[in-house]
Amino acid sequence: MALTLTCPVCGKRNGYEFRYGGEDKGPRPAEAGLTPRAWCDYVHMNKCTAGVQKEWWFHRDGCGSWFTTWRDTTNNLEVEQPEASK
Amino acid sequence: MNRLNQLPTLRINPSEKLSLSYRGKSYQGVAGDTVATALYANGVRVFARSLKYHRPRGLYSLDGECSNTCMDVNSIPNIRTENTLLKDGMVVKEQNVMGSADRDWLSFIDKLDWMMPAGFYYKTMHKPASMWPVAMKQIRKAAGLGVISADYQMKGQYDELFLKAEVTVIGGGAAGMTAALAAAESGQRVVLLESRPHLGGCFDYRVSATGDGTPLYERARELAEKVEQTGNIRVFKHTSMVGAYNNNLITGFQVGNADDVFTERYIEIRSNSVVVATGCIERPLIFDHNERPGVMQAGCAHRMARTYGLLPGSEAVFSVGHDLGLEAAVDLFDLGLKINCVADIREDGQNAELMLALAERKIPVLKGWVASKAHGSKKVEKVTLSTVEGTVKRDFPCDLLVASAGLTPVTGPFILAQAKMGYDSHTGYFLPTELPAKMFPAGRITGINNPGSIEASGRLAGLKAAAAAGADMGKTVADAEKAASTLPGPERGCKLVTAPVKGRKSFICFDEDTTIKNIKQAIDMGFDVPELIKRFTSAGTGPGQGGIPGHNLPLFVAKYTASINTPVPTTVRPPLVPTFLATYAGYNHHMFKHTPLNDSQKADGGIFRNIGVWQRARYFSDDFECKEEILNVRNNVGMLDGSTLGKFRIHGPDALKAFQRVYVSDMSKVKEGRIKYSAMCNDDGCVMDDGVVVKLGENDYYFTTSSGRAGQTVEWIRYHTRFDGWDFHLVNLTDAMGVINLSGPNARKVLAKVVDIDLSNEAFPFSGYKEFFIKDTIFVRAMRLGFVGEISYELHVPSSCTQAVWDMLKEAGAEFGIRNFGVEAQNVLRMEKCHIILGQESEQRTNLLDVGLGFLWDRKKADAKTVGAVALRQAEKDVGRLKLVGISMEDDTRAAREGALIVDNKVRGYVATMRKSFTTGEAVGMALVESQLADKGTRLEIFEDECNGVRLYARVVPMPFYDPTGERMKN
Amino acid sequence: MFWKSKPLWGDKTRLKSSYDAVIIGGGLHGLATAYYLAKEHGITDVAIIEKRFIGFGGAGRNTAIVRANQRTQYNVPLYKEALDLWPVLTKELDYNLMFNNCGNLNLMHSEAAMKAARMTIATAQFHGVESHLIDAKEAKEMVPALNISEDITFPIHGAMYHPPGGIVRHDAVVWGLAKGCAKHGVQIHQQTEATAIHTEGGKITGVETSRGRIHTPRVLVSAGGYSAGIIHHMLGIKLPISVLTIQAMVTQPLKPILNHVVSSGAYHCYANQTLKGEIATGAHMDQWPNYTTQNTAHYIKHQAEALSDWLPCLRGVKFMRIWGGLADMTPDMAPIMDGNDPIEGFYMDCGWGYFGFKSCSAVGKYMSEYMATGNCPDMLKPFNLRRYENHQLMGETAALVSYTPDN
Amino acid sequence: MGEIKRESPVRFTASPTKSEVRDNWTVALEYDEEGQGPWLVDLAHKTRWDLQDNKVGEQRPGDLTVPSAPGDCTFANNTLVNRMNRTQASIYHLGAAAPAMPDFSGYTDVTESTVFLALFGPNAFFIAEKLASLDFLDPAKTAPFLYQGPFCHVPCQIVTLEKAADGAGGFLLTCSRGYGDSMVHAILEAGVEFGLRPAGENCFNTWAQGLQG
Repeated sequence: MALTLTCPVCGKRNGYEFRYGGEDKGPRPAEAGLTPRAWCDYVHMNKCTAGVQKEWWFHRDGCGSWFTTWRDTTNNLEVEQPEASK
Repeated sequence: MNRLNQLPTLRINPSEKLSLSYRGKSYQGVAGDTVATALYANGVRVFARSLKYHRPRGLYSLDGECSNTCMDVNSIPNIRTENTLLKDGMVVKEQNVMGSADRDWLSFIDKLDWMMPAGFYYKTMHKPASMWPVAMKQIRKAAGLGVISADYQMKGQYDELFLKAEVTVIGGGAAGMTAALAAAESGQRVVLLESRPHLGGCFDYRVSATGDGTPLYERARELAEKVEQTGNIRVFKHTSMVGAYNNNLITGFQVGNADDVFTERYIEIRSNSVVVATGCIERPLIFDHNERPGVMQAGCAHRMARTYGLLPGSEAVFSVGHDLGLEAAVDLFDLGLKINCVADIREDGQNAELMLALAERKIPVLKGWVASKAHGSKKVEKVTLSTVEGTVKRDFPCDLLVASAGLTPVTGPFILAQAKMGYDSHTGYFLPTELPAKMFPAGRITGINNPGSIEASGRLAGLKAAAAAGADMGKTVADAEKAASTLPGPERGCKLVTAPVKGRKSFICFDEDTTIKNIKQAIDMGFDVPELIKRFTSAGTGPGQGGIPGHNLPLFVAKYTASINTPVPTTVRPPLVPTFLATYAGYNHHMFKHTPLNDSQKADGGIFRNIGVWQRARYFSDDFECKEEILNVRNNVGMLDGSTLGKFRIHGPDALKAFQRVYVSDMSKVKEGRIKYSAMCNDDGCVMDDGVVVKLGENDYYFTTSSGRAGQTVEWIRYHTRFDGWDFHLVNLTDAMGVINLSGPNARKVLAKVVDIDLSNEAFPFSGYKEFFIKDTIFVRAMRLGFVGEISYELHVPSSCTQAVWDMLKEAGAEFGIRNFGVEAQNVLRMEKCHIILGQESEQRTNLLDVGLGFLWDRKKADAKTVGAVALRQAEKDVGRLKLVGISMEDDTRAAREGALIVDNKVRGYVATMRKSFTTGEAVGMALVESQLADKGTRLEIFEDECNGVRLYARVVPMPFYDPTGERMKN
Repeated sequence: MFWKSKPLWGDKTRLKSSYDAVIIGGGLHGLATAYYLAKEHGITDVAIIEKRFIGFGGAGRNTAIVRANQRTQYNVPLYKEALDLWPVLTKELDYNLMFNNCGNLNLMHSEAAMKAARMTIATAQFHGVESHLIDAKEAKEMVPALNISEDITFPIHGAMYHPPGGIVRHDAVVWGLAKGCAKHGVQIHQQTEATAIHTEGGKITGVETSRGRIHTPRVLVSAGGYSAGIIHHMLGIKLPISVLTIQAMVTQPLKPILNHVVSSGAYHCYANQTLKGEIATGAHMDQWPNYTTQNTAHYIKHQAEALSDWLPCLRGVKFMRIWGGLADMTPDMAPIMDGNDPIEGFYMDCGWGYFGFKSCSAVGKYMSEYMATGNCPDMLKPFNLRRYENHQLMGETAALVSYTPDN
Repeated sequence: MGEIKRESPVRFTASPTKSEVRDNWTVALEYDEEGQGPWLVDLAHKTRWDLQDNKVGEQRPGDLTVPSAPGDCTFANNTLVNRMNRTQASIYHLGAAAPAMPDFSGYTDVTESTVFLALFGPNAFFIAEKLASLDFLDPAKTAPFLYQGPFCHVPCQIVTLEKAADGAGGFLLTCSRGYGDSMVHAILEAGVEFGLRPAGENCFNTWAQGLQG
């Protein structure tokens, strides 16, 4: 595969310039009342989607931005944001 | 052997003689020869012996689809001599023989094939169990083809190239060239790759004519000239395409000419669209002894004569299934080859002109006939032809059997690009059922063979590719489409799978000696998918990969299983052409960082280590225990190059908020003129980093990180604040400032000679921070720290001036005996103070509290959602966690080795760091132990590697081991 | 011909409407568990549901390396047992698994790595597993092709030498276990896809497949890299797993040159010579989750660069084939084996990363016991799923975890 | 302050035939046999600033505007302003002396942070394509423009100042200072076949002046 990612600042680039930052799980939960299970769910657990997922990337060798993108994990291609998630 | 020296199609220069040595004898070839054609010209017919049965193997295809002509060239094994250009002075040896290729003592194995049905290894040799290791040794010796010596050093220059283009065209035949020319009309950048040393493809050696009467070879040369003269086409000849990946990334490698600076070079091309014009190879004809020397494919025989001037035999029989075979027969006859018979598998559908030409030459043609057996032990002497049903047979004498079942499109680029492949019943090819994005086929790969059609399809593909790459092509695409549609389309392919044979000696894969019979056995055992059969029989896994069996295997499986299914193609994997590691490695640049003090540290005898991205001085003498370095810091004064330390500025209205998120301490308490030590945890509460923070102004800080974390600091802070939209900015100053650590009881005296600020303990106390200039020029950030446990100044100075400051300090310290100390000495010094190094005394199972840094954690800032705080709170009361403790050996003369285990009947922890301390005389260190064993005074049992059951003992002791009150570093 | 070719793992059978146990995934772990369920626990009414063909996934794509020199006390005994089982299984299955007990050398490239190796070696020795620290010269004597000079990216300081390890022919294990399964009555259903797992009142009731519904009280998901996705998709249980592609490649076949498995963490690279003579090498993983099993241009080049450094004679050898497989990585580089929580009758065996092959025999033994008795054997207890929320990561890797599997 | 010598992270084996001391730097003005290009010039002594602010577009470094789109550059009066992202720009002072840094907290002097090289002349981009897969000759781009990306595996800022389809033109490159030795070695090695040579500041000035009209 050759992963190509579209950095919002630098445009389309070789995927190896980037670092993967995990499935998008939303903002950090508040600390108050956070159970170990809920904490673990946020920190460690993944959906492992076989298909399109929203995920974080960091342009390590480039502009240093964190951004999200939609990618199909079955072919490693970036895709448009799916209608269902809009 | 006399060459046909006057042919206009030649790609050799008969007047430029080159020599090569083979089996101790010197032979002559000419410029343009491949190693194999030169040997062939000198009468060599058996080039190698096969892997398993040691059958003699000869020249078969000229394009390297099998290992038949793999030889050792200049001590490099497995060189495909049939498409490796001859260079003067080459030394060639045959492989996998005992004796010689001609007389191989191991050829008797060929008779033992009945003992070796498919998968026989799995069913035998393990009974009794003691037999297997013995058998395995023999198998290993017998397996493998070439030899590489353990001390072999590859010669030559290996280069690399990363190209960008709008359109890449793979294949420099007529279709590829017209595609490149068409795409180039748009003005876009076009890259054209051709695996042979010259452009021309299947036109290059053919004298038959195009529609306007131009011989094909002339047409090819015309096109080549146009291509070479087009400024926006970059042509790479002798360049094999080896990989195709998502987003049209294409990889390949080029073999250098005599005047190139590189021996080979790796090429990576990123382009918007790709034209695949790779043409066809021939589908091997399967019959008994179908790989005897003297059996060769039609294109091979034809090119031997036309390209290399070598008539490949004297008396020939043809058994072919396509018109190119008939064309070759006609042309080779005209060049002087006697042809006893041409058997055409097809009952009908032959090109009428070619049939007429054969008749004119009185060459007997048998339609619906096929070769069923080649006779002769080392060379073909006779061939049995039969009807395709096997009902009638006739023998013909010959020393050349041109055998070819049909054509096989070279679809590797499509398969690698993840195209779904399907069986096309008209052509009999496996073709993409859906094309990968912006990838276009051109030429014979689509099943066409008419020269006009080939060019038209090339032009169409080139225009489409340019349009897909963003060029406005107007209606040229539509016009080209129309033009192509009026020309002859894909031709019906020959469907014969095998000659009418049982298949015991009919080889479907030459490299692995896999026969038709083996395939039947595998299917009978339940391996009914081509991919599984490959694994079980090894077919297609040899040096030629799928080149020989790739097309035939699925056809045969479908036929044998009488499958409801149509044939299922096998996969192809990169590299499409075996590629040297040296070539893939290319430059292999080693990129390391040097500190501003690198040269002087080297000059001072520093022994360097690669630590992360940096090269650092670890020792300054052969004494790797660093006694002198350590004692000099304890008793006098030393200097360490700490430039690798991470250094950052953070500023902006929300800088403090960001700090509160990532640091465990309450960073609002950082005061100007003082340094604050703190740590960053991950969400599990593990310490990821520690360092100091200095406040420069409101929401403006300078902070340090450990050397190993500097590269990730910006990423880390931005990651953990990515949802917050905070306004803060980070500047990485790691490389901007050199760091000199001046430590030891005399440090203050030394520094006083160089700077003119008040260094008294009152004016510049421990944990103090000062900014000043040296000689009004060099700006210094100075911190009083105590990592090594003595009076210590950490001077951050602009990188360009670091050496100057270092030299001043060195000069100033000369009277005290100042000397360097390295990373290892620092490691011991700080261990005596129990200052931890992350990763050394901490690991995945330990959190901030476990390693004794809990005092840094401020619990009262829940709103900050500090990274790690939740985990720390939740795990705080858990028992059984690993805790960091100080330990002292009962026997001070015997420090436990680092990594030794703390045990009872189970593993309870391990020794993280330990030294016999030169300072205290004790054997002390730090260990991670389960919390039940962490109380002071607990006796620990230590299990060392290689201890043979002898345990060592230590006790948990208070930390630190040296100067517990910290007077020395605070004075 | 001295034997007749007949189907190795039985004739094709119809899928029944009910089984005592259903195993999703016809890889090594599924086959081994089914084999032991039938052989040791008398549960023979077992169906293995395989979407493609047996050994399609990691079972047919792995390194083939076996060893028992892991870092923690939880792992070493498990892998030791697995290692001891190869000769036993060869005999039991009457199928040559081709265990090449050539020993493993794990190269160390820094003082810090040498220390880390000592801890691993002490752990091995404490558990009766042979493993030794050797210096660079000794390593060079064992592997003459090794470059122990200083002028490479990661100069070699020494190695962890582990004599009991080696290589096992991975395909043979698949086919041998399939043969053993069939012998004991287990049904292997290839080209059959599990599409749903049914539960009722917190208990497993059945599995929906592309060939119909199956009633069963027990389901094991042992689908290698596909497990985590299946478990989330079918049962809504999230796991601390990232599915990455790991690649391997072979060179053209050579006469014997490497007599050990040699690996290097710093270079992300191992190399060993197969019985056919190819140098098999690999190890790199791209850090983004995907199910493609595609290989990359980046990696084959990286591998050539790495080997050019530490096995420089291979520069004169050609790469012939590269492929990829899936590795389901957990944050602590240790697997998850759990059952009956939160669904009774549901078992999972996943998160093996790139250790699934070397462990399969022992795991089959213990997972089958778990499934047969409903009680977790002591050997498997540390591998429960709850360890992550209990802040008890296993520490099979020393590295610190951040937001990606390898930090 | 004669005795304080500032050191560049870049060392060429050739010695300059003409040099001058400027702000404690020894600036090489000319080398022997600089040839017909391509050339590699060490610009470590040229002042660079980092500018970050939420409203970075409102700043006027060296009296120039900060371009609005990331990747765009303004080049005039020997000053180059490169827009990096929404909040950040880099400023290179290519003249003999730099102005004082404005009294605004968004600026940081990063002269000491980086290696600063100019590679220009005939075939400059044929050297670049041996070291990086960035598309310097992208027909859609007009010089000057900024790339932030890897060059010889090292993250760099690269400003293309001039380009032509035949590979001629040139660019400025900055990367972490520590990579100086490795980077120069890699570039010179890649440039051998094109006759790449170290050159002095004069050679650079001639080129840079020509670009500013």
